[in-house]
This record gives sequence, structure tokens and C-alpha cells, in this order.
Amino acid sequence: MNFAFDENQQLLRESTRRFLADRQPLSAVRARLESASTFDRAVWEEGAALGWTAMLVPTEYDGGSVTHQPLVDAVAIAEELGRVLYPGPFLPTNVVADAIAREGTDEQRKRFLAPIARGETVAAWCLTADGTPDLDAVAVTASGAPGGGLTLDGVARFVHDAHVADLLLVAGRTGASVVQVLVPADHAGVETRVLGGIDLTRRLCEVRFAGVTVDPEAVVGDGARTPDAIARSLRVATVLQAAEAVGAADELFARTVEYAKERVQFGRAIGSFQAIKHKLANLLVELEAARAATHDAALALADGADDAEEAVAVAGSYVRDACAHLSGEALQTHGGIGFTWEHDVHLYVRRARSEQLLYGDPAWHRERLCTLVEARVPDGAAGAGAV
Amino acid sequence: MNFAFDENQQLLRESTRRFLADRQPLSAVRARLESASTFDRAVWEEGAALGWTAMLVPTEYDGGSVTHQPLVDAVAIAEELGRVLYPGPFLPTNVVADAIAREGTDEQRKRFLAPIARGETVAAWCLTADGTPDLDAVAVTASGAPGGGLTLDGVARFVHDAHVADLLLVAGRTGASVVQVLVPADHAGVETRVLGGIDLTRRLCEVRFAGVTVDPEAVVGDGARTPDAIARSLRVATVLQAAEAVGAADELFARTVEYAKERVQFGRAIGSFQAIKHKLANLLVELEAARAATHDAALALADGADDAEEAVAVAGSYVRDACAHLSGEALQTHGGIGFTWEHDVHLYVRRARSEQLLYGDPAWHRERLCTLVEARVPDGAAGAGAV
Amino acid sequence: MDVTVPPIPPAYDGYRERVRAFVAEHRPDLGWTPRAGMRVPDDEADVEKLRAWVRALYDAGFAVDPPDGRGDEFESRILREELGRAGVPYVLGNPLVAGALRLFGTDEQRRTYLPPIARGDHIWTQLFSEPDAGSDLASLTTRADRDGDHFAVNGQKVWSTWAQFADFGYLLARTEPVAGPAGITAFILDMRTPGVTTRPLREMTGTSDFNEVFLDDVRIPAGNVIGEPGQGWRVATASLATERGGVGLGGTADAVAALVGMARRYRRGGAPAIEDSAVRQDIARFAARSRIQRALGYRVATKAAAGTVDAWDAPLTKIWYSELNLELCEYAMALQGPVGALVEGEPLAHDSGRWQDAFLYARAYTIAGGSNEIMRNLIAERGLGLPREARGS
Amino acid sequence: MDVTVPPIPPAYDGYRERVRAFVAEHRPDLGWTPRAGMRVPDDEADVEKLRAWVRALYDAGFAVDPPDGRGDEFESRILREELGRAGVPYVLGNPLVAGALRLFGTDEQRRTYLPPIARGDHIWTQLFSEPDAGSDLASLTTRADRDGDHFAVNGQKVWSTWAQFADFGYLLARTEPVAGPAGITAFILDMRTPGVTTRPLREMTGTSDFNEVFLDDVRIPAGNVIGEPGQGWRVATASLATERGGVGLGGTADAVAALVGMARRYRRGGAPAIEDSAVRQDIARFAARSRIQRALGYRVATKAAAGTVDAWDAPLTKIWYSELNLELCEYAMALQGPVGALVEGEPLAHDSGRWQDAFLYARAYTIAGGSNEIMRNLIAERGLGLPREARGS
Repeated sequence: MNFAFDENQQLLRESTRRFLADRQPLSAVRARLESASTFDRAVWEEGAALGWTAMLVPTEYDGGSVTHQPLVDAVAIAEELGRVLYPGPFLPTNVVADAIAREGTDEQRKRFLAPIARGETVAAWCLTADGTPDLDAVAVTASGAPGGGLTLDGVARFVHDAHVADLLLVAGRTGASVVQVLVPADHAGVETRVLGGIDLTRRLCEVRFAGVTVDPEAVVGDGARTPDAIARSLRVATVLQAAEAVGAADELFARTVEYAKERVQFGRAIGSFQAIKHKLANLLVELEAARAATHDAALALADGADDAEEAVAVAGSYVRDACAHLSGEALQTHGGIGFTWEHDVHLYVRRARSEQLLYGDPAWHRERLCTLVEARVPDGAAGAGAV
Repeated sequence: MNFAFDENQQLLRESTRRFLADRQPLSAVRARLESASTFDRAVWEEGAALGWTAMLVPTEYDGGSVTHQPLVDAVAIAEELGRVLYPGPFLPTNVVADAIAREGTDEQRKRFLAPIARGETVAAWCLTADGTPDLDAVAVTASGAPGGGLTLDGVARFVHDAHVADLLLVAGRTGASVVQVLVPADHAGVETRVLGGIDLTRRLCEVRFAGVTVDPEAVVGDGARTPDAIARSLRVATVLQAAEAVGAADELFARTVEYAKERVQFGRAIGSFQAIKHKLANLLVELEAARAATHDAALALADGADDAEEAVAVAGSYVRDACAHLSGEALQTHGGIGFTWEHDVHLYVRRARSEQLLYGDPAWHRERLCTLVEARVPDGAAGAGAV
Repeated sequence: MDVTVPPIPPAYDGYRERVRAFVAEHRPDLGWTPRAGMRVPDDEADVEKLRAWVRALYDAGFAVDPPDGRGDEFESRILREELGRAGVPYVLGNPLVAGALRLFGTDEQRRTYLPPIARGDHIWTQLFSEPDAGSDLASLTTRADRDGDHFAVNGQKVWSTWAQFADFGYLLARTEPVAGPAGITAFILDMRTPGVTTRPLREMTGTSDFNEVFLDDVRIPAGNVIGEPGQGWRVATASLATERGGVGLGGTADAVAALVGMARRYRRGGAPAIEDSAVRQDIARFAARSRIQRALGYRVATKAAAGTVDAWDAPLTKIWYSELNLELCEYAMALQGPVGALVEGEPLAHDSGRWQDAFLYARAYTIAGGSNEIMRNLIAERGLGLPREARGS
Repeated sequence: MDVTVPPIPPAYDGYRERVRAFVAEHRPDLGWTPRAGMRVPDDEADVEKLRAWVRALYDAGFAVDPPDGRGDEFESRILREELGRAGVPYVLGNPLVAGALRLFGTDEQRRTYLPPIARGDHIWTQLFSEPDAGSDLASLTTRADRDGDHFAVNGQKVWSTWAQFADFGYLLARTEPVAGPAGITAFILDMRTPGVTTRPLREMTGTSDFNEVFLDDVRIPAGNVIGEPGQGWRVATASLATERGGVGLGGTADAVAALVGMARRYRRGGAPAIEDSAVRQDIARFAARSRIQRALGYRVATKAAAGTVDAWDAPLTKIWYSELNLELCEYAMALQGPVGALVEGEPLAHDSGRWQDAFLYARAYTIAGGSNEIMRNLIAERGLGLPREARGS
């Protein structure tokens, strides 16, 4: 048994951490908070050289992971990105890379995967109009176009990082079913608007499609498999998002413990007050539980375990609630200073609250989890009772 | 505004408290814990002389309240009874008295109310087979008997104190509707069994009816009004039960604070540790909130306020959850000594957990509360939003 | 027991009409959007409009809290209702000092300062917290040294509400070189005195509702002491307790109603969220806490009238309100689903992002005016008589 | 990363059959119903049947934890599964001392005491807590005074598991007249030594799973010290940490499955509770916590193997399990509705009242072996390096 990052993953994590401390500390993101974009493309390309977008791409397309569990490798990176509230499109680009690698035609894999792995192509995923994972909320229609292509019309919202994307994976409705197509972000008729969000370090977008006609070759995968492919992408997104959340929570918690040791009130470090000690102890319990849940889900998904969906639903519900709660308690522990714009704690609070609601909110994941647990329990498991 | 017991209610409360300390301390109940009944009829009759069963009975039938708000008077008594985990049939007897006073014929009022008010007649209320307030669960059938009477067959369970009752108010099903009838507890065909319950200081019973035929005069009230009458009885029961719960919680909390001041560990009273201080502060918040909710409900119901049902639903959900939670935390604060049979704290824990589930569990009251709140909110109250 | 609120007699209909007409005519047109909490306009122009509005109300006899203490109960209720509906502040600055002056001020101080507060002529700020004296307010180090008939004040204050637009400050400073509460004195400070420098703070909300205030050899006349020198801790404690009690008076019933509205609009599991049992249970929990908040308010008002207030009442009320308010905001955002991540300025945000702003501001209630951790200490130590926490050395 | 549990090879089917046959033949027929937790039979006759059962298992080669430390991984798993299904204890007494002997005992002590524990020949109890030394175990006052080649022990112990039937006690007593951990020594005590009086305690469960033990001039040979004199605190801390870690190993997946079953049987809002969204959300919360418990177990096992255990690991695991267990019991009772108020012995009780018993017993986990408040101190002080709590004088 080894329920911890192995040596190569630890090296990956440490190199990512050093790189980010050098090239993308939170202070650098802060300087761009009120700009249209917080994204630094140069940093992204250097990150790609460190493997950020290669893990889920097969080696023949310039990809490659450090272990036989690429998703666990990606989690090791995502935790570090979360730690500095990294503003770039790590999550959506990897989700799209995974979708193309698993579902794409050879031609699509050849054309898109290598540029993604090399950091040249940034990808985003346009799923629904209301940001929920419910396929009924897919609001882009994909109607047949002359020559066998498809014409997209409609809108997708709450799309991570679409404003800096080169390539869009777009879910579209054709009659009763759903297809996914690849569309260049600069295609005529595609219009992207950054949404005004509570998260200041990362952007969510609205993407509108007006008469966007694509070739039949733009369709990803077999129509009948698309709902499963989307479900897979949601699982990957949920795990990477959980890993970012755990990384952010870990950093914020460490800073809060340090603050509690330094801040003196009533002639004592506030960390010597038992109410603060027990608050921090409770937060550590939440943090370690969130980390364990995230690694459990990553491992199950990476190994294709039978109960992977269950593990992901645990991460998708527990981790984000715990990290959002932790961020609020960290703020409370900081007191007035934490309430200021200049202090970083609110950036963590904002990130945690924003992410909590995407890729299925916690209630959505819990409903799914209950269904999965139910399926495992045979009738009559309650024990005897007579009333 | 006067959101507190008035002078007469305070006198009533104090006399009740003194009487109980003298005649029915918890130690006296303890001595009977493992007997078939914990009830002391002599104490009950003396309590009746202090007005325990007179408040909801009109003066012409030997009843009478100390203020113009009889239910608030009854709450003042109930808190004191809860404090010593009084094992007698205060709650069901008052509920039945209220039902007869409001719904009974003149003949019924004459025959039953005075003996109830004087403490000679103990009453219990047989509603459903599963202890829920759901009328679908009424499992006594009331079929027409020769001479216009009714014959009762079936079972009611989770009946407070039926084993010591003289008179039963029984809900029975006639076709699609429900009637309530008064049945002497010693009537042939009535069989009462004490249920083995987690609450050691008060008994719940199963009451079986086999061919129990009563006169038409035994029917209480007009058939069409019966569901409303039952709903009223549930509200009265919920408020009295909340008052008992608050009284018990108040006593347990006070004992816990005293223990925290006395118990020394690590060379200090454990109450000097901030974790214990904050735990007790949180419990005080819960206790005061529970008390406020109970008085709010009692007042609204006593005054016949438009929103009385809402106030009762608040009490029925918040108060019992809070008091059950408080009992567990009080136990935790006591540590090992609280885990022993000899210490009283488990008797409070047991009472709180048992009562939590009767007369509609907290989830039932919350569902009702949501429905009532919804009815008050006009469409469009959410504010503007565009997605 | 009685908490009956008597219905307003029909004879007052004319009064209500007059208030409505007045509001319609004088309601200021601000560049700034009023938000939840004690919030401050962005610029002087809006402040001047608000001053004119409060002055006009006062001069027309529409003072919510008349300085002579008289006033008709029904008129006062109508006025609060109608001004609440107007959605524009009608109290400017931090009125904390009014309680201090009523309890400890000289007759002259009361005459001089109370009417201009009511008329909007004077805006006040409080100068209490310091960078190293937050929860531990009694450790404040701003000095006020006696110099003839004046005091010379030096130090730095923070978390001063409205200070950027304030005419006067309610200042706590140390007049005796001893540690703790004993050497503290309360002052009235004219904010235009040389040596006073105000710097707006920007908070996590993105707005500037608080300030840092630097005091550099600021001279205050000895007559501006509130109460006696050395009595400042008592003065401040009494007025803060009033503020904490006040925190609980903001109703939350409207917020609960808004949750119902949101639950009707947003969906869960393919149907309106209001049909989801889990959402219904949650809404009921909030409805219960909201109604209990009102009942706790009745209780405290009853005890206040009877002079039987317990030491725990004000902190308990503050904890109850501030945690309920925070969780209401969090839940509202969760009910909105992904829309919950959108803020003011974004057209798709729910109700102009008011819940998101209220969420970010909510920590002002759980931290400021004594954090909830300090409130729990007060309940345990002063309310329950448990041993005091030891000071460090 | 890897937590794969390899499937048991078909070649082991024969072993499983042999175990099953053995259990069918030797499973004792007890007068007493085994319950959740470390519970003790009501009378000596059942204890003797259990001793015979454990001995028979051992002699047949079916020892779960063979004293030689060898054993086949798959056989061990099969054995635990089948013995778990048998529903009868196969570990008697409190095995805490085994860890202490392995870490600190002499070779002779290990040879003398470990095999009889495994064979059920020796039942052990722990003699740690005292009436005035609960959370503050290091303040224990039971004295062990050196007298030649013996120690004379005087004092009172409490919360001693299985002591009424124990052959040996794992005793902590003070050999030096200093306060705190320094003067404490760990001993092996033969419970049949004159001066040892055991009195079963009755707990809130109504059962007697713990005891008071009175020690009156009890003579213990000096050779029965575990480790060195004065080293007892280290010995005890090491073995308690093992126990705390162990608390987390009780799985809760079966309990979550039982909740699903109850939600199918009991009704809410006129339909099976499993169709109620609020119940589904609650069940999912428990399922998540249960699965996380397992993952935390993997983590701790990984760290233990790598020698990188943190000071917070054992207390964190104990908090997680004990609170989850308590809340599971509370929720199970709530799901049952009014039936939740019925207990063992009542025919209408759900599943013979096991949830009600488990609820009442659940505080043994949140209080005993170091209360959860003490666990939070350990996390904060030893895990996070926050300042230690001051002792009183």
C-alpha cells in the first residue's frame, strides 16, 4: 500500500512549487487583479515545459506522465497551482486534452494534442448555459449544415478561461442527443465575454455562438458515447478542481497557523488561546480529510476502479464544502486584518466560494453519491424491526 | 411588551419547583427506574391541587388558570416538570383536557373535565400505530355498532403514560375519515403494554383495542372538525413538550456549569479552559434560543395569533434538536463520570432523545414550517436575476 | 406575556401619505448604490446629498429619533417603514457616541452634539481600534498627554467607520501611563483639528467603509472629555454593549422570504429547488432561526425595560445575528448555483449581486465590535461566572 | 499511489471452508448478546466459553495475530472475515499491553505474556485512570513504593475494561514523589495478588463494561516493571497512541448500508424516506465521511510504513471515527422515527435495539482513551506547534 505521492510525483510537485514561487507568486497575480485577464501566457508556456499539460496526453503526441497514473501526476501539479491561486487554464486544458485523447479521431489527436502538450494551445470546455452539469441545460444547438457539417447557435456560460483559449470543446444539442465539437476560439460567430465574478484570480466566461459552421471532422467521438464522455470529463474536472482546492486550503491553513503564532493580543500569541487552538485543530481535520478524499478519488479514477464514480462524488461534495468552510474560518482567525483588501485571505475565500458551485455543486454530487451507495446495498440490509 | 412570565406565572413556577424539590426530586424517580411504572399517584394528586391539570379546563368544571393565557401558565409548570424529568402524565392529560374543553359535548365536559382538573382522572391520547402525526397511520378502525355506537379494533403506539391512564382519547378510522372517541382505560378489550424505551423516567405504551364497543355519546366533536381538532392537540402537545425539554435542558446546563467550576484537571477547574468555556457559551446560546422559541409558540397559540402554527413549527423543530444536542454536549463535558449509570446526566440524554421523535419529528415540523413560510411569500420575491 | 404590536390606526393614513410625498420629492439621487451594512458613499458629492436629505427630513419634522426623546409611537413606526422602503440611508456616520453622551456627557455636550447628529449636520466616526489593539482593545497605546487646558494626542487608529467624511470622532486614548483599562479616557475630537490624517482602507468587499486615522500632536480641549478622565473604558463598554444589542435588531425575515423566491426560480434535480425536500428543510431551519432572532429581541427588550438584562444578552444576540446573517448569505449563493459566483456589475448576477456583497461584508459582523470569540468569552466569564482567561506577560 | 487489496486466490477456498467448518463446530453458545464496542459478558460462564473458543482457535492454528508475528496475509484476511461474521468476540480483555510489551518489554516478559494473550489464557485489563486523573492522566496518585525486590502499591483505579474477569493488569503507578509524568512506572500486575479488589461499574448503557479497582498494599515483584522505573509515561503514551489509531480502523461502511436499508423501510412525508431528498443528502454525507475514514486509514498506514507519522495522525483519526460513529447512531435513531426511542428487549425495537445501545456507548469513544478535547489539544500543540496550555497551581 502506498497512499501518498511517490518519489517522481514528489519531485514534480517540488519543481512546480519552486517554479511558481519564482515566476507566478500570488503577488504577481495580485498586480493584475483588476485587469481584463489575470493570465500570463509566458508563465503558462514555461509551465507546459514542466509537463503541466502533458500528463493526460499520450507520448506519441509529445505528452507523457511521470508515473503510470497520469491523473495522480496532474493532481500533484494542481495542488501547487491551487496554493498560489494560479489563474491559468490548467483545469480546462487538461480536461479537453483528456477528452480528445480518449474520444478523438486519430486526425484530431494528431492535430490538437501536441500543441496542447507543448503549451501552444489553450483549451476551454463549453458545456451548459447555467453552469450545471445537467445535459438538459446544453443551450447550443448543433443543426445540420450543407456538406454534412454542423452549425452552432446558442450560449454556454461559466466556462473557465475561455477568454484566453485557442480551442473550444463545445457541447451542442442535435435533436434529442448531444454532440461535442472542436471549434477554434477565433472562429467567426464566436463571442466570448468575461463574467463579473466573485473570484478575482480566475475568470469565468460566457461564450456565444451565432451561425458557427464546422466540418463533420470537428465532431469528437461517437454520438452514442458522448454522455459518457461528458461524464468522464466532469469526473476529471472534479478531481483536478478538488486538488486545486486542497492546495489552496493547505496554503491558507499554514498561513493562518503562522499568524496565530505571531499575532499577540492580551499579552499572548492568539494561538495560545484554546479556542483558537481547537478551531485550528478542527480545520486540520477538515483539511486532511479533504486531502485524503481527493487522493482517493484521483487514485480510483486513475486506476479505473469500479467505485471511481463514488470516490469522485465524495471529493465533489466533501472537499469543496470543507475548503470553503476552512477559508471562512481562516478569515475569522485573522480578524480585522483578514478583512482588508490588501491581505490575501479574501482571495482564497473568493476562490473557494466560486469553485464550490461549478462542475456540479456539492448537493449534486451528494445526490449522485446516494444513488451509487444505494445500488450497492441489497434489500433487507436494515436489520430486523417490527413496527 | 412583556416577553417573560408575569408575576402570577412566576409564583406558579416557584411553587411548582418547591413542591417538586420536596415531593418528586429526581432521586425519587431514580428509585423506581426499573419498576414497571415510575409514576407516583399521590404526588400527581397533590400536583393537581396546585393546578397542574386545571389550566386548560374552564372554571365551571373546577378548572382555572392564573392568567388569561392558560397555555402559558401550563408552560410555566411544564418547564419545572421537565427540570426533574417528572414521570407523570402532565402532557397527555392536558392535551386531552384541552380537546374535551374545546370539542366535547356539554355532557362530556361535565363528566370528564372536573375529575381531570381535580387529578382524579388521568388521560392519554391514542393517535397512530407508528407514533407519527400522519392520519394515514391511524390504525384503529371504528366501525358502526348496533344502536349507533362504534366498535374499535386495532392498535395505537407511542402513547405517553397510557399504563397509568383512566381515560383514553382514541382516534379511529371510519371509512375515509377519522373520529375521536373517549374510552375508559379499563374497558373490556383494551390492552395496554409498556414499550421498552430509551427514556427510563417516562413510559411510552402500546394500546390494543379488540371489539371495544362504545356509545355514540363517546364521540368527541363533529366529524368534519376532527382533523383540525387533532392538529390543535398536536400543537398543544408540541408546546408542552418543548417547555418540558427547555426545563430539562436548563437544569442539565446549570449542573454542567457547576461541574465545570468544580472539577479540577491539570491543576485548574476545567471551566477555566477556553474550549470548555466556549462550549458552554454555545450551549447557553442554544438554550436561550430554545426558551425564546418555546415562549414565542406558547404566546402565539395562547393568543390565537394568525402565525401560531408557524411559531409551533419553530418550537417543534428547533427546540428538540437543540435540547438533544445540549444533552450530548453536557455529557461530553462531564467526561467519564457522566458515562456512569449512577450519574443523572444519562437520564437527561435519554429523555431528550426519546421526546425528540414524538408528536412529529423535527423534519416533520420543518416541512410544515417551510410550507407556511412559502404561503407568506409572494411570487417574484427573489429579486432580479437573469440566467 | 404580551408582544402584541398594535395596528396603526387609520387616522395615521394622512401622516403616511405626507411621508411618502416627502420621500418622493426629496429622496436623493445618488451615484452610489447603498449596500448591506454600515456602508459609506464613494464621494463627497453623495455625502452632501445625504446630508441635505437628512436635514430636510429633520426640518420637516420627520426625525426618526428626535433629540428631545419625544415622538409619537405610530408616527415613528410609519417613518421607519417608509424610509426603509426608500432604500437610502437616513443615519449618517457611526451614532455610537450618542449613547455615550446620553449616559456620560455633560448637559452642554448633549445640547451641543446630539441635535446636529439627528439633523445630519455632524457626521461622527469612532476612533477605538488600533493595529495592535483589536480584540484586546484595552491594550490601546494612543496617548493623550495633559498640557494645560488641552490634551496632546499621538497614535494610530483603524477600523474607523465614515472617518473620511466625519466631522467629529469619538476617541479613546490613554491619559495615564498604566496598562489596561484604567488609564483610558474618552474624548470628542473635531476631525478638522491639525494633525488628524485620515486614510480610507479598502476592505475585502472592494469598498472603503473603514479608515485608518493618524493622530500627530493633535490638541483637544480638556472640556471635550466624555465623563471623567480614566473613565473611558466604562464609557466605551456601555456604548459598545448598546451597539452589540443593536446588531440583533436587523431583521432577517426578508432574507428568508428571498430564499423562498430563489428556491422557486433556481432548479435542483430537474425541478424548482423549492420542491426539493433538502432545500425545504434548509429554508425551514433559516426561518426558525430568523423567528427566534425576533423572539430573542423581545426577550432582551423586556429585560431592558425591567432592568434585568444579563451580561450574556448582548453578546448572545450578536452571535445569533452575525452567524445567521453569514450563513444566510452563503446559502443564498449556494441556492443560486453557478450564478452565486457572480457579483455586482455583472448583468447576469442575481439581484445585482447583493448577496455576494453581503457575504463578503458579513465578516464585519462576526469580527468587528468584538469578535464572536470575544463574545463567547464574555458569555462564559461574565454571564456564567467561569474563570477569566489569563493575560500573557 | 496504490491501495490495491489483492483478491484472495482461489487456492485459499479450502482454507476458508476449514475455518467455516471450525466456526460452525466451536462457536460458543452464549447467554449474553455481544454489542458494539469493547464489551464484557455478564457472567463467568460466558467468559469461560469464550476462553475455550479462543483457545480452540489458537490450537487449531487459527490465530488472527500469531505471537511469532508470522502468518499468511490471505489466511489472516479470511480468518478476520469469517470470525467477524461469527459475531462472537475473539479478542478477550484489553490487548493494549501487547504493544507496550513489544516495544518496552524484556525478552522474558514477551515470551511469558504474549502467547497466553493470543491463546485467550490470559485476559488483561488496563489500570490507568483514577477518579481525579481522567483527562489529566499524568496527575495520577496511585503510589508504588519500593520495598526490597518488590513494590507496594496503594491507590484506586477506574475505567478498567474487563477487570472483573482479568488475570493481569497493565498498571501505571507513581514510583517517585514528583508531580507529572516523570515519576510514573508501568507494571504487570497479577490480578489475583492479595489487596486487589475489583468492583464493576454500571455505565449509562446499563451494562458493566468497566470497573473500579482498589489497590491496598498490593505487592508487585520488581521484575514486573515494563521498561525502566520512571519510564511509564512513555510506555503508556506509545500504547495509547496505538489504541487511538486503532479506533479509526473500525469500518463504518456497514453502518452506512444499514442507513440505506432503514431509509427504505421507514417513511417520511408519506413515502419511503429513501425517496426524500433531505434524507438522501444526509446519507451521502455519511457515505462520504465513511469513505474518507477509510482513506485516512490508508494514509496513516502508509505513513506508519514509511516512519513518517505526524503527531496529529492518531488524534485526528480518533476524532474522525468517534464523531462519525456518534452521529451515525443519532441519525439512525432519527430515521427510525418513534421506533428510534425503543431499546433492546422491546420486540418492536429496530434490529434488537443495536443502534440505541451503540448510541449510548458512543461516548466511550469520544471520552475514553483521551477525550476529543484532549485530542484537539494534541493536534494543536504537538501537531501544529502552538503554545502549550498552562497548568494550574
